[in-house]
Amino acid sequence: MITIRISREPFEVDAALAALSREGIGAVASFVGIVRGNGGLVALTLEHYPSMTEAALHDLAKEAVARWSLGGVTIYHRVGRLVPGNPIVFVACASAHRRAALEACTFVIDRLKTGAPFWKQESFTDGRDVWVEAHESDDAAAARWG
Amino acid sequence: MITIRISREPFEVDAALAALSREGIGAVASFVGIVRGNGGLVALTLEHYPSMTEAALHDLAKEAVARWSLGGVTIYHRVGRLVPGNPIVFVACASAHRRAALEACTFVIDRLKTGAPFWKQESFTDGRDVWVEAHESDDAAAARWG
Amino acid sequence: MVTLLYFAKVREAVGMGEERIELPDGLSTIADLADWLTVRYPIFGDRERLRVAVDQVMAKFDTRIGAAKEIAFFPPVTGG
Amino acid sequence: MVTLLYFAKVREAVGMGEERIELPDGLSTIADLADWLTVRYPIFGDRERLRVAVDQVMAKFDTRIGAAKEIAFFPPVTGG
Repeated sequence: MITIRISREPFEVDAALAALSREGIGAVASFVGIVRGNGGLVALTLEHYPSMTEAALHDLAKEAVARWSLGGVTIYHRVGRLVPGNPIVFVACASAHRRAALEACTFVIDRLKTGAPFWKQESFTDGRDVWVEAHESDDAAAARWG
Repeated sequence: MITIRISREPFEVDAALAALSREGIGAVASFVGIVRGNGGLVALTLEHYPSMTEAALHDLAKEAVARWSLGGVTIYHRVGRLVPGNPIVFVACASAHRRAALEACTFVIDRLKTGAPFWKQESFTDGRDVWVEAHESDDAAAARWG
Repeated sequence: MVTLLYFAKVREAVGMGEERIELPDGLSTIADLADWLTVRYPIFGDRERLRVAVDQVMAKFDTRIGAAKEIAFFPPVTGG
Repeated sequence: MVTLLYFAKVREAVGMGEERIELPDGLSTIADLADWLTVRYPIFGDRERLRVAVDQVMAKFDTRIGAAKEIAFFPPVTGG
């Protein structure tokens, strides 16, 4: 079961986990990315490529399901304007056993960071708006999955 | 911030994640263990060592905080009678960055499985009640953290 | 006719998010198209910071344009 | 006087969850105590499947009893 949702609205984790807790599922590993308020950040604005985003995340989820024989993957990603403390992204991977769920969750967030068409712009208290630059460490993290 | 809760009642993940989403937190990795209904299982009954459990989990959380410089750890564990599909355990680790949160979450659940005083008894459709045996694979998983 | 899409910093540098254009003869790969666009939009000269998707699938500069209907240019992604 | 606690399969084998006893002289380590208990409760002979906590902290069979107030015996844990 693959569930992908791109939305301006917050997401509900309990509902997402309940939907994944079906027969044979013993472990759900999940990850939530949150806007950090460092260095005078007042907001983060997320732009994406609407006609591509959902398919790209679906393909990523399918790859994780195949690689770890998962029972389900859920990916939520928010777009638009967010403020510090707001969740941006939610990834959950469900499996019979914990190792597969935890590894797959790391895989999905690593690959999402470098392969899904989202871009972040940071707005600061002094009025600057700055596009976030891609991190080499993210490329390295994604590369280790081959 | 360390939060430990042992309870017969279900837990709410959204509330737990919100409590961890404070300043400087960019990533929360979490894990939910769920009762699997394989082989005619009708219920799982969890016994624990009340005067020791909370302290053991607190020490485990403290070790994770120190090792990965975490901003917070939450561990919920249910006891009593549970049925297939019910969540048993919730572990969440909050950090500035995702790698620390994900690794620490794996560490906590691996160590909890071999070091916290809980015991599971399985009840089957044919009336048998069987104590779950410890898995060697769990010992191996815990051992790799040193 | 092909639809070109621009996102994030590339969109800002180009000054619009989308345009439909008739490609001139002789453009075979995405690299050829990016070279041609560089005349109008200098940001296309900075290949290190440019990524591309062809018909909603991540592509490379040596990908052939072929019968592509929608080609999107953007900076390295920063989601998650 | 020391309180002995038994959990899970050990509790069932012993037939109770808790007892307070006066330890005889000469018991120095947890292993000595387990040997002494084996006379009454054969399950204490199976060390491979027996774990112990002294005053609510995981211990080993060579841990000294010392001034322990509460000693708990149980099978390998299976939580999570």
